[in-house]
Amino acid sequence: MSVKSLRQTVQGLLPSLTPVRFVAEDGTPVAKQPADYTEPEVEILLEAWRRMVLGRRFDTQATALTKQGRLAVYPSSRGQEACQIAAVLALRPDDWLFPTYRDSVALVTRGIDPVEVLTLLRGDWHCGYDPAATRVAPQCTPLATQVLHATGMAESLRRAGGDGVAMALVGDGATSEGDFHEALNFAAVFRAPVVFFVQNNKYAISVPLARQTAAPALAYKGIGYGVRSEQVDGNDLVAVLAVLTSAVEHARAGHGPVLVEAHTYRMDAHTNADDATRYREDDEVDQWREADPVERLETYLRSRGALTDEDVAALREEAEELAARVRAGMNADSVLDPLELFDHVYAEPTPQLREQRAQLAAELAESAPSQED
Amino acid sequence: MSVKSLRQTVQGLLPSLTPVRFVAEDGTPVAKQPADYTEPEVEILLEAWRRMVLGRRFDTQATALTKQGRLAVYPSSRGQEACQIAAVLALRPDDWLFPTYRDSVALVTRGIDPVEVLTLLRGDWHCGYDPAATRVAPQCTPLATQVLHATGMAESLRRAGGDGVAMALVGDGATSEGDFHEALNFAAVFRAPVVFFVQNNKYAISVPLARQTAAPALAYKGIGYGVRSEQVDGNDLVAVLAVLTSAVEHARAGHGPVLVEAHTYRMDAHTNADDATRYREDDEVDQWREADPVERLETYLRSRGALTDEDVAALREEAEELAARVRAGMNADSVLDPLELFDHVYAEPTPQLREQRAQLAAELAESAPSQED
Amino acid sequence: MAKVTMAQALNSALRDALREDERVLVFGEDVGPLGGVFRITDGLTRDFGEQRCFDTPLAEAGIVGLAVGMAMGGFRPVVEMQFDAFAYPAFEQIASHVAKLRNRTRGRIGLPMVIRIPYAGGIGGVEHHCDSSEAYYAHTPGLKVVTPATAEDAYWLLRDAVADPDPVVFLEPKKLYWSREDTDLETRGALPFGRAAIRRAGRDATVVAYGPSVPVALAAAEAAAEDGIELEVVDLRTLVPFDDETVTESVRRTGRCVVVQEAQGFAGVGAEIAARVQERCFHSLAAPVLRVSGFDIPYPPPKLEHAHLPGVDRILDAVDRLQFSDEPDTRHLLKGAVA
Amino acid sequence: MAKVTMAQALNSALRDALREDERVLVFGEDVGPLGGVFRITDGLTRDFGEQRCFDTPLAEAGIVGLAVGMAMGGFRPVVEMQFDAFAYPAFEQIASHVAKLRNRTRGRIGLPMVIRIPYAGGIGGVEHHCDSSEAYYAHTPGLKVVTPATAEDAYWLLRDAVADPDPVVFLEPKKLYWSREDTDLETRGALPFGRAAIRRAGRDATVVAYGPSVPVALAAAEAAAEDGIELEVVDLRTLVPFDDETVTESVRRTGRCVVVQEAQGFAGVGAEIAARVQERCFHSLAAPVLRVSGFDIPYPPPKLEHAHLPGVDRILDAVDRLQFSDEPDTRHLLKGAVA
Ligand SMILES: Cc1ncc(C[n+]2csc(CCOP(=O)(O)OP(=O)(O)O)c2C)c(N)n1
Ligand SMILES: Cc1ncc(C[n+]2csc(CCOP(=O)(O)OP(=O)(O)O)c2C)c(N)n1
Ligand SMILES: [Mg+2]
Ligand SMILES: [Mg+2]
Repeated sequence: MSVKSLRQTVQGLLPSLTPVRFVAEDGTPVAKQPADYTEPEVEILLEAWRRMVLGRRFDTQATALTKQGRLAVYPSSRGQEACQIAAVLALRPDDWLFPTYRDSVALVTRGIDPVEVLTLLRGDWHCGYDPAATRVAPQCTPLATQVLHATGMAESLRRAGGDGVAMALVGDGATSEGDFHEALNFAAVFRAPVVFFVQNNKYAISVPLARQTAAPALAYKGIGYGVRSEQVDGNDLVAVLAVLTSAVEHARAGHGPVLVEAHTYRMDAHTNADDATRYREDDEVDQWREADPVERLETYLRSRGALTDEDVAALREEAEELAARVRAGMNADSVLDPLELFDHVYAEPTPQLREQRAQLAAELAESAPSQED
Repeated sequence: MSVKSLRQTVQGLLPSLTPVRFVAEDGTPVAKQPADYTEPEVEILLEAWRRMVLGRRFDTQATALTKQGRLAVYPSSRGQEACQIAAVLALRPDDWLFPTYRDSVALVTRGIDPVEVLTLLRGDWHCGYDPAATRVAPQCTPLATQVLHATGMAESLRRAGGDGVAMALVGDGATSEGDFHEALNFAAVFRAPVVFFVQNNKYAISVPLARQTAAPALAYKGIGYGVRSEQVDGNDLVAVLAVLTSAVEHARAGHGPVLVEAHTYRMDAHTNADDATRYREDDEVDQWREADPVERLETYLRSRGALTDEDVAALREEAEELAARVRAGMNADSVLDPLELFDHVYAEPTPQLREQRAQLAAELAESAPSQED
Repeated sequence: MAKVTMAQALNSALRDALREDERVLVFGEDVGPLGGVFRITDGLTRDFGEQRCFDTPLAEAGIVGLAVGMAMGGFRPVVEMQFDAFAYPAFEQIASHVAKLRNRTRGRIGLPMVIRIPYAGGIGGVEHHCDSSEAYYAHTPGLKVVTPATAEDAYWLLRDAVADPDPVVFLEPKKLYWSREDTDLETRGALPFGRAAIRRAGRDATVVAYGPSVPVALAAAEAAAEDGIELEVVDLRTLVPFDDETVTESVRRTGRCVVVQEAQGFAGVGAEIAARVQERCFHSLAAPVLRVSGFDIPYPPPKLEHAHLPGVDRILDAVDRLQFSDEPDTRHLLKGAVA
Repeated sequence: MAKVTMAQALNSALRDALREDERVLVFGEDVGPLGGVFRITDGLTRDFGEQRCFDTPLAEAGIVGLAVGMAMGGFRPVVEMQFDAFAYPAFEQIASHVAKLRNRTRGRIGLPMVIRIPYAGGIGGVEHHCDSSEAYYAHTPGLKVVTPATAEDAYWLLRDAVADPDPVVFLEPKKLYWSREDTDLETRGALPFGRAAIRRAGRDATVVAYGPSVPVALAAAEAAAEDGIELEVVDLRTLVPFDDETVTESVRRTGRCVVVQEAQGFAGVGAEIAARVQERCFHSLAAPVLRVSGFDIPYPPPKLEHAHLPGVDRILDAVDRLQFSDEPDTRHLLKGAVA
């Protein structure tokens, strides 16, 4: 390769020097619109805004339910709605999504029943929805492991001959895990149609980004695999959606994987069980409040005349209905059969599991209050 | 950070577009000498040449010993002598080296007794030399795991307050392992004084580089960690030594880790047990023969008038002596006590190990031919 | 004497170790300013500085691999894996290096390091947060494996682990972190590292337990005593090295044995204990050594963990079966098995 | 009937699986043009194309994680880990995903995939090339664990493993790769997946073995027969599921049992077998169930592996001890232990 084309290859793999942004924090368009990306249609932005408002309401409701003990734990994505919603809107229903524990809002946006979404965090069972039907993998807790699964799925989609794409959601902290590295490398070598979407919310539980990496930005990891990469203002829905849409198209067209890093912020603690005051200043949180993605998009849409007070009020009502549905679902007691524990270890239980099932059945029968009592 | 300084940061982390080279394949200096590196003094180059010749003789001798069954296995580094020798010459004796199975020539160059070097591959014990005394970690087989150990050692050296450096040797294939990624990241975040030296010999056993990575070069991985990086012609001793010396100085001065990729070639099969004709063409090997690092340096030194026919003849004799010493050492039967197996599992054997030791002792006593027989 | 929790005892042990030996370092995910998700390292960064207790990037193989290098470099790292299942990424580093470096170097380089792992269940954790992973480590020669059941043991076993010349996997039963006990951490109990404790004396049968199962075994003994059956409860404290002497002596005396573990049963540490006990006490045994354990299933969701975890009733059921021949039980089970 | 090696039988099984089911894929390190370092995949890329059998980058978690995604995507991956210890980097993927996905998704997504691992010793391999890692997998619910001891079993068990709706860890005893046997791979033997084989009938004691230990057990039985002791040799074939019925029936009949494994003994699969056998056959046992295994040490260097591996003599020693009370032996051992 000539030095010139080498230089071009390198430039083509590096992200833009500063995060791609369409709309400034105050809701006004940035002076210089990003040349490489197309602003989505206003209808799509309106739909995105709706989903963001609903998503946030779902999220605050879920957090509230932890206080009432109806959820075992909830990792909030408040502040990350632009990422949560754009990820889903950038995909087709027949694409696959590989989410983490923090991505419940994305799942609701994907159309999964909120009660099924919360099955895991409520403690009823592990994954509550049907991954095959929804084309959404179970929310993944072992960090970065799902990035490989997404790559494998993408490779399956490629081999199936269609134009399906897989998207892996992953946190800033999780990019430090070996599996992240292996996934990017496999995807690049196989040219698998997968988008790696890093929601860099600046913390991994208590560990700030500066302790996680010394890279100029996480998006700079792409070039080390030959993976096209980009960084984007993660609180600017317009930008995130534009960049992800382009990334998905790139993958869909058979040009291989893309790495996208969104700079965003986790407004709440890691989960309801976490105490964020131990490791970060209120000032910092306040500052990010100014960058709120929902308000920003609302202001922008209003400035474009696409949104009225009535729209906002109507959606607020819809959001309250969603919240009420979630509450009702979570307040209903779940009926669980302990003997189901033996049903899904293998397609058919082993002789040993049948023995153990019988043992548990006997234990349960013994401990159950007898009819006469 | 301003866009300008961001751009500078990025440029400072990227390797040069083409591998650094001082001496062309035909032994003549390249037209444009690399600006960022200093050519080592001719005395050092002479010493390097000596070590390369001795190293190659050791290597061919070891391969020959496998044919006679005196070694269980031997992974040759023939063709990689510029890397093997430069790595050692770039370090001080109080720096630490973390080698792989392929780096026996580096170990011999470091001054370790060849018989001790070959203990592992002969099957006598695992590591045959004293890592603490030689400041050379045991040759490492689980790929890329040693890169983390080197990082930990570097961090120890940093904390000790001295200016010691650790160098990890690692292959092109092993860069795909998660541990490689984690090590670079840890080193960058801790600014540990470690040099990651990738000997890209184009194959991981049978798997060619193109199946291992889609990156423009492995050195491009550095920027994703904020690690300074460079690529170098791995068959040009002058260049490898210049680049590694600079990398070691950078780390020693407290500026953090450096990643160096050397483009070289494994002339022999993966080990004596491997059949390289199954996965590569003779043509390719022949082509690399033209790039032989030993001949190249010899031609260069002769052209500078630093080397005479007598020097070459004298060294050849020395090399034959070394080979004879290796043969003698390997032909001497080793005396091994099976009961030693229990001695190094813990500092003190557990009660269980004492029992098992007694059991083995009894077994050995029973199976030994009795005095009367 | 003061009420202390196991979490506090562990924190004190780390503090005292940091204070007494400057080679000791504490690191891992969130162990710094946050003090760890279980607060075991609470205040250590504040009191000893970032140099002694610090956060790392999020990578478990990285943490353990770094610790290997630092132990080679003269430090005594005490690292935390945040939860049991999140130690798995470090498995290669643990099995191929931590466990083997002394042996690989023919005794020349030992690795004095501790891998602390909050483990096991009973806290309502969602998937991957409640694995009982002790068997993986206990089966790996070169590791010592410890699991305390009391605050006092937590303190002293951790002190011993940090001082040990060999790597120790230190398994902390999560559900006992907050259980309080009256103890005085200043004076060391009688038992050295490697010895089991007889937590309750009894003549009718020996219950061998460790870590999270010890309080359950004691509760079962309490209940059995009401029925006139006196169970002896042995708390192993260290799984490796294993205290054959205490266990064997007890079972030979009682003639019966039940082994309790929270982990899935198949090829667990309980299997080892049962196998050893019958090897060593066969002619003293009036009944087979029985095992009480979790089922051979992935750890259940929070609302079903009660059905999985061995509780008092499951132990008492086993004790009941100690009195009879194995024939009826086994036939019954086998019928189920081939149905 | 023709002489085939286990390596050839495995190669045939992969070929036939690739031919019969287009969802089957073979991938891993060096399995393509090279045919694997043991040549088990020899010729597959040539005959089935790069799409069906291909090399991956060098990363075991990557290989297994990719396989998980591809199994979710409808394929049936058969992946190779190059050596036992080089599967450890994939341990998290195996333990937290491969073993659990069906359970995590409440049965909605199964993972029909096979992880082939050349394992165990006896080939003079340098460190990290001879681990017996079966217990790690057998202890992990959700995995099936298979290890053949004959070429015929290698063929059929691998065919069954590939067809299985659940993930199978398929452990190939390296030292048996080149042992030849007269067999006709076309006609299936009588035994289904999950059943143990009685390789030799005998009345005096049952020797339970698997994988690399089966030929050793048979050789011991041969030797014992010369002394008039008839050993029954059971080859487990699959460790999970475990064939309690065959083992229990045999031991109840013979009244004595020796368990053989190459792995270090502590908390190994042999412990599980011993524990189960005494649980189920206690009143039929005339002697404790004894274990014969490797020592609790890292796998030795090539020139010392003979001292570590359980051979005929070590098995016969155990058989000898079956005839007596445990007292003298145990005392002797304990004295050593506390000396
Ligand atoms: C392998 C592994 N190690 C540790 C954990 C514990 N843990 C859960 S979330 C978390 C932080 C993740 O941070 P990041 O990737 O930035 O995602 P975020 O939570 O900020 O969305 C940690 C350490 C885990 N789930 N998996
Ligand atoms: C974790 C791990 N996986 C697999 C192997 C088996 N193996 C030994 S060397 C090798 C190829 C390594 O290639 P590379 O890193 O390029 O180094 P080279 O041998 O070419 O010097 C492989 C796959 C191993 N040693 N460790
Ligand atoms: Mg984060
Ligand atoms: Mg290579």
